[in-house]
Amino acid sequence: MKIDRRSFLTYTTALVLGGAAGSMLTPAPWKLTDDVSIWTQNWPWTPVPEDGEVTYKQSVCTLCPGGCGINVRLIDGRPVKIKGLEDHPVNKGSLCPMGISGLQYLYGPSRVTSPLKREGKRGEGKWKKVSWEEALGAVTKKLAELRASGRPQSVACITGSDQGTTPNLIGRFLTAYGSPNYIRSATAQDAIEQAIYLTQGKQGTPVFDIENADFVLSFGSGILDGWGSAGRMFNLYGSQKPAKKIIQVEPRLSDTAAKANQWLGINPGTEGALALGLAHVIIKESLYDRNFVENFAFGFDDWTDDNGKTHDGFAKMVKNFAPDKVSKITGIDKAEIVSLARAFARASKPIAINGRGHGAIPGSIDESLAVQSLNALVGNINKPGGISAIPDSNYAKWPEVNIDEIASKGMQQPRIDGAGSEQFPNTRFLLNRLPEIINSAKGESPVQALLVTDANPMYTLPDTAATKKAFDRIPFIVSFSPYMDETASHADYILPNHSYLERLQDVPTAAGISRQVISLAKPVVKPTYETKHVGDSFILIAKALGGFIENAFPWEDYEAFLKETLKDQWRKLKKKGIIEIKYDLPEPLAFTFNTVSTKFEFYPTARGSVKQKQNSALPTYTPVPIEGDVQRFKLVLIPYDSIRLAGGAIANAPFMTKTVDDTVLKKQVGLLEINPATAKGLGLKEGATALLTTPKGETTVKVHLYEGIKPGIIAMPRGLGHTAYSEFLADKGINVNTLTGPIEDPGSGLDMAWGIRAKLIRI
Amino acid sequence: MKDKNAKRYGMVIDLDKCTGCGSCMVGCYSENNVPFKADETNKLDSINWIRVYKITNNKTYPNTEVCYLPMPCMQCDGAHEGHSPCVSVCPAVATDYDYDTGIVSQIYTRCFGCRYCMAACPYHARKFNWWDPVWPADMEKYLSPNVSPRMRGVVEKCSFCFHRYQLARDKAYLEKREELEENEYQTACAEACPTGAITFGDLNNKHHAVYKLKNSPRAFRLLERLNTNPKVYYLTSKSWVRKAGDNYLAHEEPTKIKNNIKEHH
Amino acid sequence: MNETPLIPAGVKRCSKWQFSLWMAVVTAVLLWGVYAMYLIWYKGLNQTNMNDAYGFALWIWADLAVIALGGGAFFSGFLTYIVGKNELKNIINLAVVIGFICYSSALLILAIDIGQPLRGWFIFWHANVHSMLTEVAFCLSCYFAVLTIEFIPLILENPKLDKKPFWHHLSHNMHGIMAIFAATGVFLSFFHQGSLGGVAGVLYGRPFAFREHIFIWPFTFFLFTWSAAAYGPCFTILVTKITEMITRKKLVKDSAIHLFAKISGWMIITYIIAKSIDTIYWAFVTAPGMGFTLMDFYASSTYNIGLLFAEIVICGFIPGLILITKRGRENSFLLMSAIILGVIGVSLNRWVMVLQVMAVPVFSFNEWYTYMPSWQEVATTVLPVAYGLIVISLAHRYLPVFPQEKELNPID
Amino acid sequence: MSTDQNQTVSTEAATDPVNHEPETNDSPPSKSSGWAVFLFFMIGFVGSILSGWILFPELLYSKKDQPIDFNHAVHLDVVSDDCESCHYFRDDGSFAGMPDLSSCIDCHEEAQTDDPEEIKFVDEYVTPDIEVPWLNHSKQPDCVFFSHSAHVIGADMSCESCHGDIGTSEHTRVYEENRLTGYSRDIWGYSISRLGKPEAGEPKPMKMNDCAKCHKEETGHKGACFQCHK
Repeated sequence: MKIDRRSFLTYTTALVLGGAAGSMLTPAPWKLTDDVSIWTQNWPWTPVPEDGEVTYKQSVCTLCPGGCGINVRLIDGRPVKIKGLEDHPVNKGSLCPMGISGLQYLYGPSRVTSPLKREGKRGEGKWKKVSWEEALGAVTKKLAELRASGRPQSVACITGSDQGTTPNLIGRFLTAYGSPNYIRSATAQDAIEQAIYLTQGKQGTPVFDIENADFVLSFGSGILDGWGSAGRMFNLYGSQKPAKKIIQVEPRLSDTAAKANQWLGINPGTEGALALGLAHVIIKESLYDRNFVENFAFGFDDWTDDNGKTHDGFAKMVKNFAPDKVSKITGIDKAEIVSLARAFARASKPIAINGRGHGAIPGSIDESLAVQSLNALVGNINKPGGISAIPDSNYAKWPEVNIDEIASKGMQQPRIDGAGSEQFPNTRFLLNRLPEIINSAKGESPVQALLVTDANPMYTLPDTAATKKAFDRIPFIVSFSPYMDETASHADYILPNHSYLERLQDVPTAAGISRQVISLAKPVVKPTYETKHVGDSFILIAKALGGFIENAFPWEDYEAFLKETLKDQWRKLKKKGIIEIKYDLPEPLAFTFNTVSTKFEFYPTARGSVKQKQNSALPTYTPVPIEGDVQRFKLVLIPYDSIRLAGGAIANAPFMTKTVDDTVLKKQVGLLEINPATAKGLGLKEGATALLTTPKGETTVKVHLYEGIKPGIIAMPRGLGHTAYSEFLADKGINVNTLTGPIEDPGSGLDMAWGIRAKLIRI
Repeated sequence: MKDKNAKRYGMVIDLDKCTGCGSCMVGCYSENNVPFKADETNKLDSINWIRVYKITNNKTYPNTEVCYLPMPCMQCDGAHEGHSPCVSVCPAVATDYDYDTGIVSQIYTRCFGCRYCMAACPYHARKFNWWDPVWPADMEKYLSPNVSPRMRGVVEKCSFCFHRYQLARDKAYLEKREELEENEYQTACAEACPTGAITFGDLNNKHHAVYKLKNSPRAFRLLERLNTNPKVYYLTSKSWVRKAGDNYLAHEEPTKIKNNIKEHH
Repeated sequence: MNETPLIPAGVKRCSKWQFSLWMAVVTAVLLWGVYAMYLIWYKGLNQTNMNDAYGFALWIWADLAVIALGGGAFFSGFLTYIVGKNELKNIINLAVVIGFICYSSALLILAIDIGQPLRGWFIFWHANVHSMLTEVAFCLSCYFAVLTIEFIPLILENPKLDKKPFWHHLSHNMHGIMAIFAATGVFLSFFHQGSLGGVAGVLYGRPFAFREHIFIWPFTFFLFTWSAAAYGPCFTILVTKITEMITRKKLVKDSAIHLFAKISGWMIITYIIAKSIDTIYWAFVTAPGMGFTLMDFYASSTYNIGLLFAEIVICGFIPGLILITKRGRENSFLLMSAIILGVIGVSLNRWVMVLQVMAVPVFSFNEWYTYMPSWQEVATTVLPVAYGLIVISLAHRYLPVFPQEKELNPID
Repeated sequence: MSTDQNQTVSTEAATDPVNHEPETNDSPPSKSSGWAVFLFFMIGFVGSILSGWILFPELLYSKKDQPIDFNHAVHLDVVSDDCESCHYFRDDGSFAGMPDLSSCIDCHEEAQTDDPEEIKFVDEYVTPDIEVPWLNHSKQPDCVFFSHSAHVIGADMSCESCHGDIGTSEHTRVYEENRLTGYSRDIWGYSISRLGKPEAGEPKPMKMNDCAKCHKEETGHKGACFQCHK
């Protein structure tokens, strides 16, 4: 057998053919075909979750102040699902999308996984991982320096809440350190609290007993868009009797407006006028609660003060708000106003509430007072189904702080934000004023070191550019955020807190609920990363600072502090997760008030400074001026809130962003809502790109034509346009705060802006 | 194949109660290991087992009305039970009709991604895995072992949280019970809905809430005229919503249209 | 290498260099397609612009279209071997080559189109007999095997192979039994052409696609088979004419062409009448029963009523009438116009039965769905065209595809 | 190659190719003889059959030992007389599967014998509190929901009916893993051809066909997909 090239080919072919034929008679090709397909069913890059034993842990959601109970499902200790806690008094099992997305706040690319020190320029995103010792040491050193130079008051701390032990621990720290500048982010709750204080003389958490009301008149409150404790509001809506009526007054057909029995499209910012107009009709037609008004209220009729000077009463003042006039101001039909007033007054338990959208912006005090007056007219104060206030939780007990001389001097300095000053005596925190004060300060910034926890002012404050400018003037910024948010990304040091599912925290009653409930948020999982409870960080800093400050913190850690704070209630709270302090309405004394007149004050005498300026403390309606020249900016931009977008300190989880409609966000561009008639005038079609300009800034948007918005008004959601976090959130749409600015309420100093003038040009 | 004890699980969604909050979607994502991408704004490549549509009555301001319409898989029975639009077209039996529960399955490891079922489904309930699923930065840790994550190249859809039925059955076996209680098997969306707009149960069981609700005068189903015979019912008190749920000629009134398909029992 | 022995006897072919250049150009296009195919297999179907609303798109259209165009193979086989139109033997070789190209392309496209190519065999192993797609896959594969068998004798007629007694005898014997394969192919084709029509027609959730049924088969089942038989020959004739144009030779006698064209014409006319009846019944009975008017389906600017007019009148009645009249089909301009319109018509029909089905919104509150293929989809759709050109070029160069070539082009 | 006007012309006699009887003498003499071709064919044929049946299974599976050579017989004898004392059902009806350390620790806080495997178990796992990474021969793919309670309680099946006589084994078996799929060989079954039945006492193959076959026999139908898939 001679082998040359040709026969070699032939033999090889024969060999291969024989091999092929033979292999067909073996399992190999068939098994391989099957196994290859099984390989595709088991690709190593597609995860296989580990199975194990199912357990549940109960806790409280602290992603917002709502305080809803959660039930976390775990597999071998690994949390896999969050649902509402069925028997929690706040939410009764209902939970908002953010709460359900909770596990995406536990893991994910936005988490800060260890202490970080800034390397590059601020906001550049260059960080160096440092040890806790180094990070705490650096902060301690800076704080010690400022104290040594006699300026402890130049340290400010911005927090998300002033209720509960963690904020109190931080407050205690600042007191011992010597700074009065504990600044809490403001919400609509501040304005409502102040209105309740001015009318009822009560300092406390407002209660809206919607559970027992049968007619809810909402002046723009997004009760189904995330206002209050979202879980509670949804649960109420779902379980309400059909007899309950919801009337939504709002320029835009929001989710709440869509579900309301009636939607009244109003000119934005004129809600106060409507409230007074309704009062006009109610008084004119004598539909008000005579018993309450005559026996338990002050300032309804004209009255004479100690000096013999006669003042107009509320009834006289609202004579100026006849339906005709109010119709012109609000854009609501006269007949609608009259019939609404009658329906409200004739309902057995009507309640009027305010605070636009989620309640991110406090709004004008006059407006809140007008709404409170409306509630008083129907006598629905301190009654089931009405409005009241419960005292701030006072369960926290700890030893007095002894402070040294430096601290004492520092504490005597006026607050940088002007809250509590003669100008704004009834306001406790004015974060909105801070950027302007820092920016206009001559010489160095009054804030030399800023500590930020549970807040993201670089994102949430209106006029982002001014905020950034102010922050750039602060030499030292420390963030305690567990996430790389906008403020954290502009900090010098990040001392990451545990995420909410990893940390222990007491959660006091949320606004609106008529029961005093203290819940305990318990860690459902051990900390995943090198993070530290913010309370522990402060205790460690205090100990490192030494002296009186150290002495103010005799506790080993936050848990010890919490235990001692709660004393005998600790065991019960730890066991049950909730303590409920029964808050019984003082029935026989329901209509006693702590005001000067001991009555409900239609004429809020405590409104000192305003009285001098306006000659009357009555909540009259003066249009809230908004920024921008009418000629140049023909449209009005209003921010709106959506339950699918978190506009606050904690941003959207990827799951929430995934639910956002393509009429709100398309690729990376945000959509602006505009009435088709207005759009037509501007030559804009659905999805068209346009340049949106306001006095504060400009941005490129797409337009979404929506019949549910008043012509001439354009709306954009809060919660988009993040610049930090991760690719799942950053650079999507525009942060509406970059286009708006704060407007100071002359009475309270709080931000009362509801919109801004704008123009839209097709590009 | 059909057992005399067979169930016909179904859902009743009260559109008057739905506020469009999206909790059902998020509840579903977290229950069913639904992946997410950086950009989910193209709703045609975004995996949603239940999607809430926002529909309007097309009237001008201020007479505009909005209704939210959550749409899971309708688990269609078809003209005769088991003849769901998608089941009959799947060339590889990757989707089948379970006669014991009335649930239309989707088996990701059998599916080879021809997408014929997607073409067949008028509700767009079926979603394709155009991408490999990725859970970044430890997010894999929150995945549930009760639902297998899907690989790229296959179709997925709402399963009425069938794994919960499996788990509930496990418990029933242990306790030597034949039947499940109504609350033992509930879908994640029904559980997540904070206003209780979604009711789930056995449509054939007189004691289940869905039985009564589906016979409400407010009840209707989507695209009934196509004879898909869905097991998801909707309740509305608004005539325009009912009309938007199907197609009608100019002279037709929804309530007067007789359906030639009767639901199965 | 001297390739003379490879070239059939008595015919002229272009120079090796000319041929190589042509092949290089086409191969470049082919490689572009292969690269796109690689991307799709490696990275997945996210490389396409398909989406959840367009699960079926360009590729499924291409599949349906090439199979309809390849329908000349089974129909010419039917006419030649079963009806006995011997004249068509002069064109049947080309019909078989085109069929082979079309069916292999269809299989390749299907392999690209599925999300999990490595599980593709499930369609056979785990077959669901109720699915039209299962029927398509089985018949397509079987008929492709038949076409391969029909192609083999032609390959064996290559002079070099023909010299070997084994291959020669094999070829000879295969010719003998070709009628059986042709008959099998015809049988298979009737089914799978129909089941491709059934793919759309059974979608009762899609009012645009759904048609009434005869037993288990929707009307589209019959219309697809009919239209493939009617329009397939148009494509065979078109390819013949193009080949003649490029080679600047007459390859098939007019008598064969005219006969084929005439039969095609009568098939088109009868098909389009049936199609019209189907359309009228659908527009006035089926669709209104589901709450749709005809114009609801043509309410978009892309998919307007003009498409229906184009399909039925311009690409239906007009080519049909041209081809059934003697003067029409014997006028070369009219013949060319008719076969081109025919090819467009059947492609258009397949397009609307895939793409428009996806585009039409079923919910009153949904918009029309739009779709534009990605370059990867286009490239992989062009790939079979390049592949087809290569196969036809090679076949023409080395195989006696046109039996009448020598007679019509005697070498001096 | 001819050069006339860019045209390649075959100069051979133009005859009908079908009827032309080829002149075999013209072709170059074939140097490959028939029997040699056949021999090579058979070498390929037999070689691939042998490698497909013998070599292929060897290559397809990797072999691993269990971390501890566990003695089921001793445990069954000493601890309890049924499997469920270690492989128990949880209260929610789910099956716990492989016991974790907490089940072992009562007896094995310290080594009870001088068995080197026990000592290794105590030293390497119990003392440092590390779970034993047992290799599960019966682990089903992720897409499978297998209900032990449906089979063991519902259908009153014994453990042995699927798992074989593992309870009486004194040593652990070698774990064989399919290199492509990552699954235990037990799922497919030990016979590479899947012909024949497993010996008494051997674990049953657990591929879907095996499940379906038994379901068909026992319940009359194969069952719906969702009966066992998730």
